[in-house]
Amino acid sequence: MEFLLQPLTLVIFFPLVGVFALLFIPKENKDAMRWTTLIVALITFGISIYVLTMFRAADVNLQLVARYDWIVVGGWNIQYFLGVDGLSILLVLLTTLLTWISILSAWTAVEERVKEFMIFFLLLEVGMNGVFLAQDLFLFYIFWEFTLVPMYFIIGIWGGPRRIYAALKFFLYTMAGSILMLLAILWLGIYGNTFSVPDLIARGGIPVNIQMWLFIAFALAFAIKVPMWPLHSWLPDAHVEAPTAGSVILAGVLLKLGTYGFVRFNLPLFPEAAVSAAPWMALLAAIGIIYGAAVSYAQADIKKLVAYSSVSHLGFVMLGVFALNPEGVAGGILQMINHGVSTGALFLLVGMIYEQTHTREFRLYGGLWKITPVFGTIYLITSMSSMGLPGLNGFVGEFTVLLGAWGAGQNGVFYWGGVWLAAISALGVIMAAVYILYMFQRMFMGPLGEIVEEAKKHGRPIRDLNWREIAVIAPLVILMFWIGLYPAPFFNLMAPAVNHLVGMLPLP
Amino acid sequence: MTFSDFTTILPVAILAVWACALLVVDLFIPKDRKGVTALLAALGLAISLGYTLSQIGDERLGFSGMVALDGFSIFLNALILVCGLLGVALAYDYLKRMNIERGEYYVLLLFSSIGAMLMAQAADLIIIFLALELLSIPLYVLSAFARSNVSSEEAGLKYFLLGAFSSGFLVYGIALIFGAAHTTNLYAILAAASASTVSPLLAFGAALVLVGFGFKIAAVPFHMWTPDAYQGAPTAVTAFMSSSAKIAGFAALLRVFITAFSPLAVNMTDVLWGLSALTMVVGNIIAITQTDIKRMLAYSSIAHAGYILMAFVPYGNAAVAPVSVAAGLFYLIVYAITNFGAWGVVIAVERTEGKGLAISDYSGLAKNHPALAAAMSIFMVSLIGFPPTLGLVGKVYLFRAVIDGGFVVLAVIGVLTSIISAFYYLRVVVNMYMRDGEPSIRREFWLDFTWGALAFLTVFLSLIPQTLFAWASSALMKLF
Amino acid sequence: MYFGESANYGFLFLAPWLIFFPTLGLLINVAFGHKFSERTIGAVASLATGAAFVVSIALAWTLSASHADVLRWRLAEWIHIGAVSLDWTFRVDALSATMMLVVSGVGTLIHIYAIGYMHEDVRFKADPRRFQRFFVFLNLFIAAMMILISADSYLMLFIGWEGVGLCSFLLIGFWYEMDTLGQPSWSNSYAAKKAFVVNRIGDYGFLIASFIMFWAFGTFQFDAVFAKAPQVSQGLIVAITLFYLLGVTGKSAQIPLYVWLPDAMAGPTPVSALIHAATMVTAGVYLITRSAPLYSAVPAAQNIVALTGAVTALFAATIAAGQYDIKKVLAYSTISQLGFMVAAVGVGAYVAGMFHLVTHAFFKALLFLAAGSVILGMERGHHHVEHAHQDKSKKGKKKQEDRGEIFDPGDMRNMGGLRKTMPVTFWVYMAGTLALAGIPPFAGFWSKDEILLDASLHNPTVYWLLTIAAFFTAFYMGRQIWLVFFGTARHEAASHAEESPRVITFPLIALAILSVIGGAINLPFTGFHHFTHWLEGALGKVEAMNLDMQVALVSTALALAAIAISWFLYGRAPADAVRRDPLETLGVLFKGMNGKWWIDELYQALVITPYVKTAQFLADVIDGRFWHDWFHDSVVVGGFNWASRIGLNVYADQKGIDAFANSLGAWTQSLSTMMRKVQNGFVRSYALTFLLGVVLILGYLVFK
Amino acid sequence: MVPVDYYVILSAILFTIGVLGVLIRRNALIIFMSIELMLNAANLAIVAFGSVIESFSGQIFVFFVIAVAAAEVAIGLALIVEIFKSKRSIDVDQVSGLKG
Amino acid sequence: MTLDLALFLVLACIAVASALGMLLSRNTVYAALYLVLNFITVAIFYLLLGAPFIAMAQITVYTGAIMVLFLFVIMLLGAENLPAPNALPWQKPLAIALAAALFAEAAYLLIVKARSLGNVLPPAEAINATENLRQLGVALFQNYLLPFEIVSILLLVAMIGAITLTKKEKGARNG
Repeated sequence: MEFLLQPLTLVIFFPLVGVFALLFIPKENKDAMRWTTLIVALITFGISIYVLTMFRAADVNLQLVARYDWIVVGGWNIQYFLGVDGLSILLVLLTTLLTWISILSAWTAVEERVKEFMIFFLLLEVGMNGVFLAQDLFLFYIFWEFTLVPMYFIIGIWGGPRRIYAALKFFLYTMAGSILMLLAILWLGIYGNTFSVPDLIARGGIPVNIQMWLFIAFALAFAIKVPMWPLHSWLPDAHVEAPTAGSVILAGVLLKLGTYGFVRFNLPLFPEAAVSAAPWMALLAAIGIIYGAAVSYAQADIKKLVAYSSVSHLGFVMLGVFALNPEGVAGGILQMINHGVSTGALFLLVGMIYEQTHTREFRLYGGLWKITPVFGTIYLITSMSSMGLPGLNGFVGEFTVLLGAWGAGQNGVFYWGGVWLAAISALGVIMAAVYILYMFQRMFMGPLGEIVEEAKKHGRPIRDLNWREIAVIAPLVILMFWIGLYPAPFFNLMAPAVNHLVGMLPLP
Repeated sequence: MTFSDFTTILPVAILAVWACALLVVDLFIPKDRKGVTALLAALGLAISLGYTLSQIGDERLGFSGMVALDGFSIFLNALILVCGLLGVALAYDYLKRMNIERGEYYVLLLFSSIGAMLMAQAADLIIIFLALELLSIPLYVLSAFARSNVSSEEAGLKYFLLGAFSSGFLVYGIALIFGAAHTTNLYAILAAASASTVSPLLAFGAALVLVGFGFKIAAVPFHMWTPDAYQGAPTAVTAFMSSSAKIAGFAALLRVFITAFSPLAVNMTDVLWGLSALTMVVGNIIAITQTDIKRMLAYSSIAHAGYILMAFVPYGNAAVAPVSVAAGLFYLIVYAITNFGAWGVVIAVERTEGKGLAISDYSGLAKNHPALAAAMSIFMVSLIGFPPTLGLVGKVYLFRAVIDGGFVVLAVIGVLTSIISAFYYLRVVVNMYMRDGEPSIRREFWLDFTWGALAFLTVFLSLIPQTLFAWASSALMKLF
Repeated sequence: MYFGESANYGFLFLAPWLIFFPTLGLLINVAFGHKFSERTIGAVASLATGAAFVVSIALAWTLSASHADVLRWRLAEWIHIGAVSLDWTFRVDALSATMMLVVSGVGTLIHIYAIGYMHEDVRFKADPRRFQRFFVFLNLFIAAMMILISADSYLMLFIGWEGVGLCSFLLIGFWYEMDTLGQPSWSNSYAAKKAFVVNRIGDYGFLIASFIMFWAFGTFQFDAVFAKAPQVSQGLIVAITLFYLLGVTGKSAQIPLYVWLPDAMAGPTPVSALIHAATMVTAGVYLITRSAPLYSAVPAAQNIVALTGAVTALFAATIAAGQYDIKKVLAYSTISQLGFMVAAVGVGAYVAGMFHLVTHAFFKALLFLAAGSVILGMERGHHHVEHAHQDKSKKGKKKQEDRGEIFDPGDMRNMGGLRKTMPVTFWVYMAGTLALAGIPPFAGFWSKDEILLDASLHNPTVYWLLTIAAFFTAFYMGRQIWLVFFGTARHEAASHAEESPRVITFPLIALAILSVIGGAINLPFTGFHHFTHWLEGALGKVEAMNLDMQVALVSTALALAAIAISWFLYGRAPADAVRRDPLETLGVLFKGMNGKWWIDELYQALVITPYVKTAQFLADVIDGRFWHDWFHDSVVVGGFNWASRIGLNVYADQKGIDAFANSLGAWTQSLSTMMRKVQNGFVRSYALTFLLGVVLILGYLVFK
Repeated sequence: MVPVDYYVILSAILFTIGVLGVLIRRNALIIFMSIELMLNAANLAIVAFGSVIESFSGQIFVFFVIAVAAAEVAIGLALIVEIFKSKRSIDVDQVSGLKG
Repeated sequence: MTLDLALFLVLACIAVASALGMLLSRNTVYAALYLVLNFITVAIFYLLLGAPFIAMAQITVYTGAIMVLFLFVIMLLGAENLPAPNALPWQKPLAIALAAALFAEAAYLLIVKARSLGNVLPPAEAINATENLRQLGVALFQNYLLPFEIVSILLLVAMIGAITLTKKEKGARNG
């Protein structure tokens, strides 16, 4: 029982209660399923809040640790090892938050096979929280791979016209990346005779040339997930085809698994390799920022634009992480949260309008602000947050990231890259304005678009948000303002852990 | 012969007597009640299994060193007997449905199991050869069991011709080993081989023996019979032989190589490496374009032979060999469970006259039969090697052994081919979940029980693999 | 949240309410606006701003009462990570207090004006529900502006800096579904977007400057930065100041980033007055003044600043002289005046710059508002005319009107003789014009003269550029007066124009008074340097200067001459002047002035088109066709197909297989299809493969 | 005496001929005979190897191989007869319905 | 050249020739008869190698039983001459090449690498046929009891299998 009542165990596995409950709800009773899932997700969120209250930011060690031997036999030393620290606490909260928001957003959007949808969603939550909390590499890997399965189904069953293609592509790309990581994990397990991350970090001493290989194996897995340029080509497909709730979780949390992986594993486990890889990773990040922003601008499909903007945003995260200084890393982590909140919200909003119009083509939209003022305003706030307007969350993250990157460039962390990487990346700020404003203008400004007339003709005139939809989006909007105006609590949560992490690196 | 000799092969002996008795009893069972034969066969297997388990901890040689009783053999015998039980369970309804229900089926299945068990216990090349034949001949017959079906006959003939062909190589290989070591006893061969520098004759013989086993386990390029035989044979037979024969083949291969040929590692490691890599690559790649589920699973089974073969590659490294053999054994369990489960689902969906076997026939399964679809998904995911299934644990174990042995490139090939395998396994899932269709399936208690239980085990055991790990690791310790 | 820390002087605790009041106002209007009447909405918004004005006064009083140079109020912890240690602190010193007073004071007046203006505007544009939104945005702007000017660090300043940019975007795009003439169009929204994007380019400079600053100084806090400035290398400071200058050119519409401001006139007139004339656009000047210790440390950078301002001042003034739209003229005039201010701070005349900022806020706000009043009057007249036509011949005529040219109420060529129909507006406009033209003793004269004086002392080039600009200023203002108010009505609407209601004229009059006497705060006579001394608290000791007759005479004479010339060209026969502008005789010069020197076109060709092309190229060709299609389909799949066709003569057939064919899958599929061919069903051939395996293994043993 | 090598070489020749028979003949019966030849060749090798030592083990092994061959023949011929019944031919190339 | 060697070579030539005859004869019956000849030759080799028991078994089981069974089946099915069309044109050349390679490798490994494998012991020492046979029988039923049992089961299984495969089913397909 002690095992089951660990708060972190509960955060991860409580959704399974919902899964079991759902199995016994008859197929026809869709509302009961929705409510069950929502309540379970809300309770999980509550548990994560409870975890937050137990969390002491000043402590750099893992907290609320649950550690039991799992497979300790025949040369194996695998533990059920959970723990939370400043690097992961926010991401856990983000996951539990976005899960119930997504479920609420799928209330009317998913009418077919509701039971399976909800089951997959809860399973996905299990996997995501598991990834953030697992401190044993093997356990981590299991959760990591496991997240693919429900997402695969969510895209493949409830997605758009090319869903099967997108789902397969998603699955294969991410699997292709992570499976090499498995080998690296096994190598580490053999090397250290343990899979426990803290123990491996404490042990250290991996020869540098091997570190390089391991770093690459891990980085490949994470970079595909992030996705870093040029490994991003699965993302637009997956986003465009995924159902709204899927896109939200995909953008909001799943991509963070990759960036989180860099922070959690690549930096402390392979410090020398991380330091020598920093300029290259930063270069890829910078290219991603610019490339993603430019390509976003040329999209005709709203979701694709947002998807490519993720490439750009996550470039910022990566840039921050590989700045290898507290500003950059903390900014990167905060930017993960920000991206989850903002892009998650954008996908939610796009989903809300898509539900009414069934098209995502810009050219059919226009002047929506006039008929949907609330929607327009929230969309505006979200867009601004996404493009990093000061006062909203996006800015705080981007600024600290760029600040960190500039410092890294000045202090030689980027070697040949210098401050140029930061300077070029900062251009992304301008380019973000270009594509975000383009999107906002095309959808909400200008004369009324064709789609408005069309909707009217079909007897379904476009309506403004209803209360459920506002409830779905409100927490995210509140977060945007909160992080934007008063980010101190967020930084304070992670600062000691980040400082500790950066302190381990053999910086030049 | 002493009683002690006899007890070393007690489960085998019991099963042999039971099989002979069943042959007679079957004559008195009316044609429409052959289910009784099935139950009796299962009873025999169960009794034998009971005795097998009672032998745990026992460890000796028997019949002048011709058979060995040790953790390894007990482990594998138990596994083979479980496979036999599952084979009976799957056949029970299937034969009736396909109108090929005859008592000989179960008798032959028992005899084949006897052969398989003897392979696990054999410590002499003669026994290995004879056991292999005893394993194979019933399988030839079983493959052609649906005589009304041309494919079944074709499967039987091809399997037989190529099987006999490979036997020729095996015998020749044994002949050369005999020529080099002047004995057929594995331990004596080891002594002879270690005494001097490696005789090329011995290496030549070992290579041919490897070829013979390679045929049995369907390693590329000795795999060509597999897809045809698996597709043509009645599905219940395919399920049985894809597990049982493979387990037996690996059992013998392991014992021969580790007991007798460890000094040959310098020659054989590269060969095994190549076989393993080739098998993984070819099996997985050809599987991609299959449209028939049985054929697809056949190639999948080839590919898995490649994965298991990986465990053999570091066999000459004394420090790693225990781990790698344990990994191989563990994967055999994983493979047996998952594979039987998948075939169980295939049997549930199959209809008479070869309908219901295309992968497209699985469209819409999830909507109408969610449990079956979920089970199949679990099996497919496990075959890919994804959490939370045994497949992942098994593969991880294998890769670890391989990395431990220093064969990182092989491990990389292993993981890359796993990605390729995701293509075709997921196609089944895609059809079940993401396409519409109206498949009709067969519900029957033992069938449902089989796939249901196996699906459960596939997930459940992956969460607590400790016990299985412990078994697998202890199973090999006794070998040395 | 963390409150307190600084000792509390007087009303200092009210500092956060500079922001909270407008925020409160906007929240109330957001939440309940749809239930309120227009008057209530307007009252709430105006009161919120008015309250901020009161707070500003209280803070200014507290500042002077405390005899401290700077007062700080720490509201909350902000970012503490790594080397960054930043709080949200309010800074009250002479400089910020001045800005607070101007922003909230002028802001309040404009709010009041806007109640009347928007009441009519929303009706002309047929969407009365948007009234509420306007005041929400306006309050938001005030809040953002207050963040900007009350900031105690560059980073907090930047928050307001971009915040006002957003408000500018929202308000320029207020009538987002139409163009300035009320016709359905994308043009207003384009203008809004342009403003934001161009500002972002400036913000890029701001960001980079901040990064350099942080890693050079280790802080963003003003005083800490200034204190450390002497220890930091010149090169870094030059870089910082120049990058800030880029930000300034964006926000304060200087060359090369001024292009957004003329388009910004798409916003309703109160917006033009408040944001795009009086307050927001002066933020750049404020920034430079705020950074005075940095700029003063690097003369090279100062020169560039001064030249930028001076060239802009002249350049924009020439364009203003060639415009026909009443607001466009004022817009270019604003750019030009901002150039004066930037030039002033560039030559180190921070007080003069700030002084001009204040007076300019008065008279330019006045001019814009009055111009708005003119436009409203024209629209009323147009409305009247239309009604009359409709009454006369029901439908027929109306259709004709529609088919005819669309009426532009802002086009000066349609006006004329308005002084009779709109007397109040005329008089206040005159006051504003004289102030802008720099005719003594109007406010503009004093401030401009101080700038010219400083320039003449420090940088002759700048001085002459500014003086010529001043000449043009007087000229285009004269031109405007003659065309708008004198002569006879050139359009039916002008003859039926009506004076605006009191809610509009009251702020006009108030501002007119300020425009007339506003110069009194800092007269160039010993004992009257109030403003200079006031700012000394923030800027350190400043040498107060007295009137230099030479400079004053030259500028005044030039201004008068310019007005005279404008009378000669436009005042004598305005109708002719409209048919063919007398300046057209200048040929290409006039075309340039009228066509804004084709800068927009230049940017279009040099920046925008290439960017769009690049983006499309990246998206379609690189990402789509290269990564997505070509790399996967052609190289991998096609290459393989080719190889297999040539080498093995098998054709990869992918039909009947799930269509995930354009990724790696296709490649392995083709491979698979090929390998399947080996599995040909012939048992002999299987045996052959088998033998091949044996031979290979034995071969390995042979060659081992 | 004749060296064992000679016998082994002979057996290798016979084995190869057997292999070749399996590969190039289409008649199922002859293929089958070729397989018997392969086994026979192996037997010859075993006996030859066995002749250098004082043991029967080789001979006994050969005895078992012969028995197994008999068993295989029984099954094989039964299969061939069955196939003949449906295909009316003993050409193995006719038996190629399963492929891919 | 000793007499032994000459005898060996002559017999070897017959063995190879008969094997090739089987390989190449178009007629199935001839092929079977060539194989019989080959088996008999091999039986003589067994005698030469001092294994009379195996020689007898070879003659009785192989030549007597198995080949008769073959001939019986040939008669049953008709000695079919297969038509020429060949679906696998490259099969034969490849097969010959590979077989040649196989032989070459085998020869290399057996002769060159393994060097001398020793000489056949003179049969004189084991000439006592009855004693030989008795010892063999004892070995068979003592040391080799298990394989013997397995073989018996194997033969039983083969019998069951053959019956299962050929037994006429009631209601089964015609033919």
